[in-house]
Amino acid sequence: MVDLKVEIAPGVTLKNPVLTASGTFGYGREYAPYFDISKLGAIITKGLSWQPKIGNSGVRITETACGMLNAIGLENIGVERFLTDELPILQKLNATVIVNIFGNNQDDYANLAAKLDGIIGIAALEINISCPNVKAGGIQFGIDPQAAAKLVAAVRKKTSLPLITKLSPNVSDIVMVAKAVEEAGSDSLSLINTLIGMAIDLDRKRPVLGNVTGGLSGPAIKPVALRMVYQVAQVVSIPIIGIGGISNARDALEFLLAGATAVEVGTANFINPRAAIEIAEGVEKYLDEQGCVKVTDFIGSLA
Amino acid sequence: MVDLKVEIAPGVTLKNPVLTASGTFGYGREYAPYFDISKLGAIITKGLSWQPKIGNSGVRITETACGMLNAIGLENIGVERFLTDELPILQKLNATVIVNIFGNNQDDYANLAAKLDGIIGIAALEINISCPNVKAGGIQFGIDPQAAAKLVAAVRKKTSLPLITKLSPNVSDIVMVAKAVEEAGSDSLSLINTLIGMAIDLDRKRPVLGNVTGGLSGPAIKPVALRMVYQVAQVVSIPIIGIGGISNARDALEFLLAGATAVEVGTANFINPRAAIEIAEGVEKYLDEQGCVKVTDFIGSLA
Amino acid sequence: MYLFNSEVVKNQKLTQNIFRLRLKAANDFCRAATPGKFVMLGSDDGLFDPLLRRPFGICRWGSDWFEVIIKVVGRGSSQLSKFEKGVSVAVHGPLGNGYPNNNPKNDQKTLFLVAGGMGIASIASYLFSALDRNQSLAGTFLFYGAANYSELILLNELTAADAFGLQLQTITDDGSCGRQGLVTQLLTHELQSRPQSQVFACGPEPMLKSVQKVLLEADCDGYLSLENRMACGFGVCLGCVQTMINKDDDANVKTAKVCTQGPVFPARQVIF
Amino acid sequence: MYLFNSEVVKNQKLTQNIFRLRLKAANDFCRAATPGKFVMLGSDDGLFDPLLRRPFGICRWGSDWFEVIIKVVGRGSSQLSKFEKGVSVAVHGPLGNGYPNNNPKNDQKTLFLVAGGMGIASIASYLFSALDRNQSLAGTFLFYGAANYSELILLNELTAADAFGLQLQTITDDGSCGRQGLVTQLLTHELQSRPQSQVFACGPEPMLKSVQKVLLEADCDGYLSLENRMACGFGVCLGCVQTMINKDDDANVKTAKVCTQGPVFPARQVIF
Ligand SMILES: Cc1cc2nc3c(=O)[nH]c(=O)nc-3n(C[C@H](O)[C@H](O)[C@H](O)COP(=O)(O)OP(=O)(O)OC[C@H]3O[C@@H](n4cnc5c(N)ncnc54)[C@H](O)[C@@H]3O)c2cc1C
Ligand SMILES: Cc1cc2nc3c(=O)[nH]c(=O)nc-3n(C[C@H](O)[C@H](O)[C@H](O)COP(=O)(O)OP(=O)(O)OC[C@H]3O[C@@H](n4cnc5c(N)ncnc54)[C@H](O)[C@@H]3O)c2cc1C
Ligand SMILES: Cc1cc2nc3c(=O)[nH]c(=O)nc-3n(C[C@H](O)[C@H](O)[C@H](O)COP(=O)(O)O)c2cc1C
Ligand SMILES: Cc1cc2nc3c(=O)[nH]c(=O)nc-3n(C[C@H](O)[C@H](O)[C@H](O)COP(=O)(O)O)c2cc1C
Ligand code: FES
Ligand code: FES
Repeated sequence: MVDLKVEIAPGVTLKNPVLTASGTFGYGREYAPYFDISKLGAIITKGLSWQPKIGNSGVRITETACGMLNAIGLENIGVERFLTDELPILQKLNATVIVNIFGNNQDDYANLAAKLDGIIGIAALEINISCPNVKAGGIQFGIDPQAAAKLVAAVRKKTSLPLITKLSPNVSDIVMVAKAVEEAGSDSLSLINTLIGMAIDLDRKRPVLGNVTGGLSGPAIKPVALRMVYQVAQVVSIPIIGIGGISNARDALEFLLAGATAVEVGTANFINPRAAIEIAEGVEKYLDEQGCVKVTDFIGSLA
Repeated sequence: MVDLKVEIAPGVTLKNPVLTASGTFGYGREYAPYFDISKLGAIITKGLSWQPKIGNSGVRITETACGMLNAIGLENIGVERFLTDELPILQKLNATVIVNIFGNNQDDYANLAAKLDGIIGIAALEINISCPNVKAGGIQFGIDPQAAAKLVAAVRKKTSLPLITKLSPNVSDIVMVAKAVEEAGSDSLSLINTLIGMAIDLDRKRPVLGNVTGGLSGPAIKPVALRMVYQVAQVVSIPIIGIGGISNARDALEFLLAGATAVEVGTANFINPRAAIEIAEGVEKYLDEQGCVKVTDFIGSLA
Repeated sequence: MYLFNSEVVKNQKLTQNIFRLRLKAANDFCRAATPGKFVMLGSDDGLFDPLLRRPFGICRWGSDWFEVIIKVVGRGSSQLSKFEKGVSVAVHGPLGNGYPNNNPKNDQKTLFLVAGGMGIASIASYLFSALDRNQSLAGTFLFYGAANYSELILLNELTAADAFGLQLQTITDDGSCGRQGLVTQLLTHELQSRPQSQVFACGPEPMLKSVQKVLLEADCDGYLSLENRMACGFGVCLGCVQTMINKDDDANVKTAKVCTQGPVFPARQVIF
Repeated sequence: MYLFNSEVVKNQKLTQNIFRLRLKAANDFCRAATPGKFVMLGSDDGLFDPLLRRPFGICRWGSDWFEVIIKVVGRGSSQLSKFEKGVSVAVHGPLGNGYPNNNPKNDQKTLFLVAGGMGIASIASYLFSALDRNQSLAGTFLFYGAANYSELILLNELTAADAFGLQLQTITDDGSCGRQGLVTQLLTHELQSRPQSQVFACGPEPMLKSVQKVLLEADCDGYLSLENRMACGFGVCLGCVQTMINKDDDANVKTAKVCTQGPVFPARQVIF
């Protein structure tokens, strides 16, 4: 039996390399009827902000070729209610929990990090610096390496929790952002968030989404994600979590080969609520069949 | 009957807004057995360099979810042979011809532009500033607004042919590049070129493509292309030609709504050699049914 | 909630673009079905286009099968509509909260069912469930509107429900069957004489909006079944939310997930 | 070259994962077919996964039909292999240049046909074409290799070609049918006694490579049918190119498009 344990950040060893992507796994408990969520490497919760957010109005999702666009607008219940209503349930379900956070400015992030610091039942923070509606002086944090680094450094000061910085793919050079964030003290990186896209309702002559543009996810983006993971893996020494269109065990294994220490399953959870656990089981089966002893031997072993 | 004429650059009025994308339509004549290529708005030929290029070795194409990756490596017969062997055939076929060019540095581009200047049978030049293997001081021209502008200005000086600059989608802010290129004297813009992606052969544990990474095209990228065309159309005043995953008339019409004056059909030509003409006919039929008098009324009419 | 691969038992073409699919299901699934609940259906071919599963109302069910009625409007419905006997279909359901239990006999209330277009698939699930349990439909009215005669489906079965007491009135945009006009006209008219009735409605958003208006004007309660776009169908994508009146705080609005908190909602709560 | 939507006439399962599809075609198409040519096939469902059409050899044809043999190796072949009678399939072809005309009787030459795995589909097109035109196969040898017995297909028809003079030898990796070993062994052996023969080969690249080596060593001409990945099949994507010896300039190499200049090439020219 292959040893599936991976260390995705110093001191954060997961039982296997399959996690769930923020915003695609609710607060976790919604999946409990379908499988034992404690069997996943970790679950990453819907992006949390300080205050609850009601999200965008109008159409929020639409399907595109082998993908989907979402413009949820980061609807969430806010950190306070998460801690009182949701985290205890996740603990009862024995899930390994990583909390995804975002804010409107650097202070928001820092405050959230401080608030979550030391709370039992949180394994790490994932900082979403790639939300299209969060700007640092007109530029998204996720696009400007300096701004990203400053943000990570500020968050770093406020918490002893391991930090995973989630990168945007909508950049000219993701390697620069990755390096900046690594230097600023991020313990790991997760990539990619969604590509910015748009859909048009021809007959109504208007954008499909209430928000005009939205985030593209699903199998369509896998080649871009795989490329970025591969590129970043060549230059950083912190662990990488690969995300983007992962729909089955073979997809997940490709990301591991490219250099990801773990993966997050996103859109696939919507189509099949059991996708993440089936992927975890499939990865195990494949590596067993290959006679692989430790998944860490397999990671980054692309020729 | 709707008037389909569009002016894609000063003095370049096409009979309809459907063109073919460089690298997906050979040198044009390969399609003559399938339909009368003079019926298209224009055909854009495979990217030409000064010298013939043999392209990449190893696997050059692979399919991805609703898309394909290519790493042809810009194989082409060189400008000389194009002028002697191919252009005369295109003229005999009465095709409106736009020539796509690329080089390894600014001089290459300038020389190509000078060489093609004044040649009868060429309606315009499309400058591909987005090829991944063409760099300006380590940065691709297509990624750095200043470098892009300098290149366009240099080409502008060498030719009186209308210039269409073809933009890369692999940038943080395509609007900045578009504006810079407009100011530098480009007559129009075409977007998008391919997204950079990668595919991995799991069982062989190696990249599928000989070149490791490749350009992602096809329906998968349509939402990204549509978004970029829409964004650029809000800020530039020169015509835009939309490209990316256009597979049927409805796709083409969506790009027109978003603000494109014309569209280029790419990958779809491989699947169905008659795709471009069927799209042109479909656009006409739809606009007729809508009672649209001129396609120019429809362009940019997104609510 | 069950997740399984089912098999098409029968595919019956009802109109040019409306198909009735009967699918196999386990007893447990069928026992969990109630009128107004739905399933997410997708192809089982391993291909990614269409990507997401699509929601369809459970229209009728037996002990080991259920039926959906599919109108072809895009690529997802088109694919499903072509599945013939024996084809495997991925099923997730029964999902959501259906219509409240309503026994007109006990409540002594009139029940008005209002269906517009494909809304009939949802409304019919209430009727079929009654028929299949031999429950009387005395005091139940069905107002069923569609664009034209050829868009009216299930007419044989609905007419046969006469015997159970159902009073059926059809109406079409072009007058090709029943009266000419919109289905809400029928409701408005009958509601005048029976303001204390119960109302279940399903149909396109403009129709539901006007049903809501009629209900509010008559100060009558009622339920609307919404059909917002869904990516997941089980409450995790937040794609299907509908703005609702926040009962906790009247000044404020909240969002509700149509998939898990609905698709059937009290008409008063929905903010269109 | 023809572009049309055809219809599956028959889908015959040959092995666990190999299927023989018969498709309708117009007379013109069938007249344009020759051994070694191929078609690009795709689904006609309007969906984008799989996206590109896939190349398959035209294995046999009549006046209004043709057959392909499809081994399931990925999503494209898997989808096609499931198409039953009546399903519409998009066809583009006949494409490429097949095997050169070879009439062993006139040439007084022996013809060695070498097929590895699915290469038999291409090689068989030569044999079927001869059979269907009542042409003698005297002096024609078929060396047919596969992983094991269950991977050997068309054995009945190939054996029946005995009557036309075909000499069939099979070989398998595991010895489960015919000799144990690689198909090139058979070729090497027979070539020794008949060095002036003609050779046609189709199979996986490693096999073709070793056939080429055998031919070069014996200083014998021959033709290889390549199966490079293809996006378009008609010479416009430059995806399928194979490096070739440049006859104009021996010091240099050139590329050839397998789809339009091949898939059949003189063995001497190919650089693997
Ligand atoms: C709870 C629920 C129950 C439903 N029950 C039925 C039913 O019993 N029978 C039936 O035929 N349909 C039903 N629908 C609608 C059905 O889900 C959509 O028609 C279907 O998802 C469209 O998918 P598509 O791929 O064919 O269309 P797409 O290609 O996705 O879209 C085509 C067009 O359909 C519209 N559309 C997309 N999704 C929806 C949606 N969820 N609701 C309404 N319009 C949509 C789009 O605006 C677009 O104009 C139900 C929807 C919900 C939410
Ligand atoms: C001229 C020509 C004639 C052919 N004739 C036949 C035939 O008669 N019968 C038959 O079964 N197959 C034939 N093939 C091979 C067939 O085209 C491929 O098996 C098919 O395209 C694979 O598609 P897929 O979507 O199933 O696999 P994919 O999912 O695209 O790939 C799965 C695997 O197949 C391999 N593969 C992909 N494309 C090709 C290719 N062109 N050739 C070889 N391997 C490939 C990949 O390396 C990958 O490992 C022919 C190929 C060519 C070029
Ligand atoms: C509906 C939806 C909501 C999302 N919400 C968040 C979020 O709140 N925070 C975040 O960091 N990423 C969010 N994402 C991005 C995903 O976590 C993931 O990065 C992306 O979807 C790519 O992975 P996939 O292709 O597997 O879906 C969301 C994605 C979707 C589809
Ligand atoms: C095989 C292939 C070769 C291409 N070669 C070129 C090229 O030489 N020059 C160029 O500017 N773009 C080239 N492109 C990019 C296309 O012109 C187009 O921008 C891109 O494919 C997106 O459009 P599509 O999705 O419709 O294919 C090529 C694309 C493909 C698929
Ligand atoms: S459809 Fe996903 S939350 Fe309702
Ligand atoms: S397959 Fe496109 S050039 Fe040969």
